[in-house]
Amino acid sequence: GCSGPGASTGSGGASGGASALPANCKSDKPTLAVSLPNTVNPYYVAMRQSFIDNGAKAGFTVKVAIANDSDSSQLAQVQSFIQQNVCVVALNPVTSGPGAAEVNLLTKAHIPVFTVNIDADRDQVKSGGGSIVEYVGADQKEGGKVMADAALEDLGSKPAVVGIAGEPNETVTVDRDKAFEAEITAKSSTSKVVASVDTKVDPQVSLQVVTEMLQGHPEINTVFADTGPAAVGSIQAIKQLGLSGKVTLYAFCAANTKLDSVLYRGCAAQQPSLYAQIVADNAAKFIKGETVPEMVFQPVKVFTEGQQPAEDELG
Amino acid sequence: MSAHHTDQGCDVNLRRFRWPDETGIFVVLLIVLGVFAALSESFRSASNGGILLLNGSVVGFLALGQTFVLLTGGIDLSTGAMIATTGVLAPIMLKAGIPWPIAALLTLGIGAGAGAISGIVVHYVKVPPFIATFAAQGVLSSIPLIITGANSVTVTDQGFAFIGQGYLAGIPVPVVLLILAAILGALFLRWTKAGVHLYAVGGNRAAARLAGVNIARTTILAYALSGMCGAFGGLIATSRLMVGFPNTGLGNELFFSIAAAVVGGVSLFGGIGSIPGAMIGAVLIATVSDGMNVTNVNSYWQPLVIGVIILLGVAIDTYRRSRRGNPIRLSRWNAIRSGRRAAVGTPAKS
Amino acid sequence: MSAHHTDQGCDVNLRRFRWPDETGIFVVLLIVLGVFAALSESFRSASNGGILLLNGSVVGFLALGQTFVLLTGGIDLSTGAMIATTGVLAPIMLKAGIPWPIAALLTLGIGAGAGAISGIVVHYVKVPPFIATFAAQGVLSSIPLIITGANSVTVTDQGFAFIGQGYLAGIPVPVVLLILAAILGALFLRWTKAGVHLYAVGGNRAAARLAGVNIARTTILAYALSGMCGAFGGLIATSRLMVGFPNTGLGNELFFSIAAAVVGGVSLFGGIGSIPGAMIGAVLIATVSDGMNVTNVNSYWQPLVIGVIILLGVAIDTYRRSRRGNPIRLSRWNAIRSGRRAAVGTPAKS
Amino acid sequence: MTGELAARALSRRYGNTLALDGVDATIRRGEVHGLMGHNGAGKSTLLRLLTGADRPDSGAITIDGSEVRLARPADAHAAGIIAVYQELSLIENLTVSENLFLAGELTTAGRLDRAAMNRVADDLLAKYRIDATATTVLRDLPVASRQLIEVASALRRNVKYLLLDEPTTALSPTQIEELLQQLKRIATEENVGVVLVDHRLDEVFSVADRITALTDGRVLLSGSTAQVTRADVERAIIGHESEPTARAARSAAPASTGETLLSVRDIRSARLRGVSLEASAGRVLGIYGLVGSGRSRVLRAIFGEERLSGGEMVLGGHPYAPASPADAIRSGIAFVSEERKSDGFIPEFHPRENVTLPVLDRFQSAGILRLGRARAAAEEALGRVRIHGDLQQPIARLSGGNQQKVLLSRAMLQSPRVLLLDEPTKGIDIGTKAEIHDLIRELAHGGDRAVVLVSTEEEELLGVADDILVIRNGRSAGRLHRAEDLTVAELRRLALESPEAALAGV
Ligand SMILES: Nc1ncnc2c1ncn2[C@@H]1O[C@H](COP(=O)(O)OP(=O)(O)OP(=O)(O)O)[C@@H](O)[C@H]1O
Ligand SMILES: Nc1ncnc2c1ncn2[C@@H]1O[C@H](COP(=O)(O)OP(=O)(O)OP(=O)(O)O)[C@@H](O)[C@H]1O
Ligand SMILES: [Mg+2]
Ligand SMILES: [Mg+2]
Repeated sequence: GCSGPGASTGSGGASGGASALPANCKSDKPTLAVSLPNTVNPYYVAMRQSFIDNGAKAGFTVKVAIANDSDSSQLAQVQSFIQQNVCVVALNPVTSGPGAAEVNLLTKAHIPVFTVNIDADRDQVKSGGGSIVEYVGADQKEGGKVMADAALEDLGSKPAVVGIAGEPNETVTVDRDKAFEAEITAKSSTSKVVASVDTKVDPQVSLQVVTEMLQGHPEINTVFADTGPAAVGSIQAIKQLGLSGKVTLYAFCAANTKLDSVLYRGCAAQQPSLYAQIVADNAAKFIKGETVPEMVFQPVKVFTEGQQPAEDELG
Repeated sequence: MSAHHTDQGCDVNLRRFRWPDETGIFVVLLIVLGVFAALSESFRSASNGGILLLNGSVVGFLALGQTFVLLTGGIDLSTGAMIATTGVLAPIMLKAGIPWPIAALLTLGIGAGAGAISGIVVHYVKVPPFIATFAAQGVLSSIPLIITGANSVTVTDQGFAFIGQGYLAGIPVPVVLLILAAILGALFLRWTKAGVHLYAVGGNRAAARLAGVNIARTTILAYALSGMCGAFGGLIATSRLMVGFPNTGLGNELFFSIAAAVVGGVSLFGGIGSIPGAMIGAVLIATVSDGMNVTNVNSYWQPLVIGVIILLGVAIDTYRRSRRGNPIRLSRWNAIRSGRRAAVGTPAKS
Repeated sequence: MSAHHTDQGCDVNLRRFRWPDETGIFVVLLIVLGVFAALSESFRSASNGGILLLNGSVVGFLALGQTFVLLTGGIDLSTGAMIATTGVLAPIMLKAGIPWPIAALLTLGIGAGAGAISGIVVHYVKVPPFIATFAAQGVLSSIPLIITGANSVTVTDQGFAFIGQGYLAGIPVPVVLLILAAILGALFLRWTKAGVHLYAVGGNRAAARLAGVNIARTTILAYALSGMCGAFGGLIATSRLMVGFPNTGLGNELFFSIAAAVVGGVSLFGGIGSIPGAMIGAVLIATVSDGMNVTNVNSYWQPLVIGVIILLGVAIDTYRRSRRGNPIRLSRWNAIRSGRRAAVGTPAKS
Repeated sequence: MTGELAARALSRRYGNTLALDGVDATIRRGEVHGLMGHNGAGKSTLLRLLTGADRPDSGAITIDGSEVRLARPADAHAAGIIAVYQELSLIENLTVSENLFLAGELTTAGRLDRAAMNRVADDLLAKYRIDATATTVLRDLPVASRQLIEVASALRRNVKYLLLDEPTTALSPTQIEELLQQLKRIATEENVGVVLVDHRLDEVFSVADRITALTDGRVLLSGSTAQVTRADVERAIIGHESEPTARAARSAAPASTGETLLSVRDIRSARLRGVSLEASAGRVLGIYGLVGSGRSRVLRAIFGEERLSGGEMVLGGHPYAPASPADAIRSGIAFVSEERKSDGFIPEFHPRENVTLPVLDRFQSAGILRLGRARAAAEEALGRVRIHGDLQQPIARLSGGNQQKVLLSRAMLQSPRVLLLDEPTKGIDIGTKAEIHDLIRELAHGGDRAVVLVSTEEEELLGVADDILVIRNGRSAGRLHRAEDLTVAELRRLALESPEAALAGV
């Protein structure tokens, strides 16, 4: 299931102190500046489009910068936002550590920041004197957990022998993997994770490394792919090794891919468009002086056999 | 003329049979294979052999193309981006209803054409190859993003799967294609004028020109071949997933392709190297990558392991050459850095 | 002496004043600056100038280090990974309570030491620089992941922020550091024996050796300097974010650093080039990157735009040189590929 | 059937240097045309223009009276004009046969006919008595063989005009004789127009039908050998008639019999099988041997460039075991190598920078170079040899002979205790050659220095050296000969004899 915009799991919240806002916020069409990690992943393509559409609806001039997965370009872009004296920034950090530095810079320049999808490292934000108006994103850990549950349910009494097709260098994906592993070992003492490979969030690389992982570990009966591109590669790897029926895939949802009853049996989707919409709406509220929640954890949307996630429902 | 001393037995032997230059790195490959096989039963399985080669086929094609360019003393940085471009162009053509074999040939043609443009820029505009192909890389990695809006393009024609997923006589089609291409390439280098001219241009451009070699044609040909090899990579990548992704091939592929060639003895300074060598280099890299995943090496350690294995491999190869007692060949690199410019040169003793 | 004809006015002028080699690419830089300034008001702002240089400072340092290595005819692929390693080592040292200036110096020392190891492998093990530094890259990109488990390391000592975020006389500290380092580097190349030896080794290794140049020391020095420059990059990157991230520097940095040097006229074949040239190249690349972001060029188009601008820039520079009627320099690449080996050889006029 | 290739008012400028200034020259088929001139006179430039390797600024090239445009060497090849350039233009990573047939490969049905090419190549190698096989990689061959292979490669082509730029410099006297005969034969029997650039008057006069002398890019003299005398040519090249020969000079300035500076005892390496020698202060020690006998290796061994497997050296009374040339230089040894292009100079460095490279230590204070002082010293050193050409340009742009002069002045600047010279006058014009001979002798006879000289030119060796050591097959007899006691014929006999016989004999 999916809850509507604005559902809040956090408490407190913040309200826009109109006096502290940048001058730009008082113009007719204040600028909402968005910085996204890349636009080669359909996930961010959907998010960008939603920011453009919903931002305009909410009365903003929307400016989107793409960091090409580089922390330093993202920092540069944030600095350029400060220069251009934008009203409010929506930041999807490339990585959360450096994201904190960007938040701190923006706070120093008195520009309110919303983080979306990937949060900035909170400890560093605190120690650096920054503040984040609101975080909007999926509950990553929940995503890993529900997929583990689905896997165990499908296996019945059999233990899950898991291989992870992962991205070990990002905190969000590591959270997913950890939650998956914790759930699966907690619920079934005989289940375990036996291997994990680095997919680099690239379908082609995923295909290669997952085939190799399955070669090395013929005992694997469950693959957990922690991103959409990894899911795409994993599906092909399982199919092409002729392991369809023996190995089942649970994943964060791949684009344009239908689930089935044999191989790709469950996926958890985030809703990038929805997160962008929430941020745009709440940013508009915030600059009008209204209170917005500090944390918005959207539950992941779960898909099973026969379903196909929509264009903007991705891993 | 220079004295031959038959009393120096080893010299006579040396003359009678000389191991080909590729022997050293081939032995290294065997050792690496042996170590992984000892470590993991699954690695020893026949099917893993197929998968290893299959997974290495794209880098293998890039290394093949790169070899032609490196032999002329150039470098092709656009070869990974070529995968991205051709990898989405092919499914777009298929969508337009072009039968897959024709679409595949057209894609290869486009690859060769785009490569030829790099060659033309290198030769006529006289821009260093690094810059010309750096620009080509930029263009070729933008094109698929622009065309597709960063969306993937699904292949609609199931026949196309043959290229990446088919088998011929039990061998995966990409591997068959690569082997064929490598054999053709090696024959081309050895048995055609153009092949010898590639070596000549890389060995000494000025001298080749004075001898009447058509430098323009040779240079353009090398880049066109590399482009075509890149297009093979794009076809295989897309066919394996049956989806074209606009950012495929922009990862380690380029690096690995150059490294494969260099490991196999191809000189970055041109004129030295062979296709069998480059292919052994590519298989070595594929083996290490495959072996690390099969034996579950932690991904954090993987760059280190691959770096160290390749370094050791090349070092062993270098040492073996130095033992052959041919001072000028002491080290290929020395030969290149000094011997090359340095005509007769100094014994590499520094 | 050979006949001089003063009636040929332009030649007399030529002799009186020769534009330095870097002029061409500098003019290209001015044009690019002009175009972006015309396109965007924000680009023109003074503070943008600071930011542009600030953002370019890491690549600038890498290009500086790369220049030393390229001059010897080598290449340093490990320079991006050096950022990753030193970028997490520094905050770890700070965590251990080492005062930041000392931690910074230690980090630079580690960078130089790690670079020196590459140099030692290149020289003594005689492995091609591409392979030696490829291995170094693997090791240096694994180390920070292994140490940190892919987590970032927060800087606890606020004083450390000075390196990346401080200002001196209104100029960002990284820019000041880079300018100082570049000036020192340029002086080093011109006014010290070791500097002259770097060029000599890259120009003709065998001849340099016979002229008494210590090849080992020179080679190792070049890689150590490059390592130290990489460590500067790591310090700056970490200090700007106040967090060391084990993946920093593994993106485009390496490529851009080589491209910057080559754009600025440094030859990949060694012996030719200058630090001012490499720095102009780095600023050009920083300008294009910054300009594209400030003027909001669609990210899909960015690789294409940067590639094309750099290609045009180098092509214009090449053309300008060719007009000087200086046959050996007709094309830098030609000069390198032929003129170099072929000494007086033939004027490259093919 | 005759024909002619002609230059009409050709001019070519390189930067500040006018290399050719309205040159007219006519090459007739069936004749050998000797082209002479001082270093930097423009000989090589003229050849390059005639073969499309470079293009003139003005003037025309005609074949049988009609103008042709030679945009690239391939155009010239098509017109039957083939050249052998001064700087070897073979490709080191290719085999002998690949080089011989480059751009003119034999094919059958599009496929290279390697067997046929190897056959032809082996025949050619046998014909020119080159110790190599068709499949030898060029890199492994000595310079002399390469030189011959290049000539052979030119002759193999369908040639009407054959232009050779100093083809004899690296060759032994017998090889030179054979080559010259070949050229004469080709000209007359195959109706080829041969241009021979050569600094040695004897060689030119022995074969040429016609001689042209260039000075500063202009034709100063041109005519048939019947009309032109040696004195005319000498005057054209050096501005006056040749000075007394080196041999005469030596007898005028007798050498001292100084103490032994360097003594080499039974050194061995991969290709040296026991060489001993003693170089004494105040004397020039010549080393003679056949090509490939190991002369260059002896010099390189002394200079720390050859890994020794046995033997020992003593320098100035102390054991001497250089680990590198840097060591040797520090010990006061200087070396001029025989292949200037490969390991002589740094091509992008200006002559000045090349000259000071080995002695930069001298111009350092507090770790910083005193470039002004270095420059002054370099200019002084370069001033001792007259250099034609632009010193403000990289050395690669000087003519071959002038490059050699730069390297000689570099060795002089080192003011070494022991000076090792390997073919020091390679490619140097007759005027300068005499000066260099004087210089070498002055240097040695000045007192506390020793010179070791390797030269393929017997006259030079006999003229300049005081003592001569003969090396054969990497071995020396250990016995010195007084140069004044020897003749060219005796030298050759010694070189051919076994060392043992030489010991017993003479
Ligand atoms: N590529 C070049 N760039 C600049 N100057 C050049 C170039 N080639 C030749 N020159 C100059 O042209 C002049 C004529 O040189 P050339 O090589 O024709 O002389 P040469 O008569 O062959 O001399 P040598 O006997 O020493 O070989 C010299 O002053 C030389 O420095
Ligand atoms: N195969 C080879 N290996 C190493 N060095 C070589 C080789 N061939 C030639 N050289 C180098 O070229 C130089 C001349 O070659 P060559 O073998 O003729 O030397 P050499 O025996 O000293 O002959 P010469 O007596 O004619 O000088 C040598 O000093 C050596 O440095
Ligand atoms: Mg000449
Ligand atoms: Mg010799």
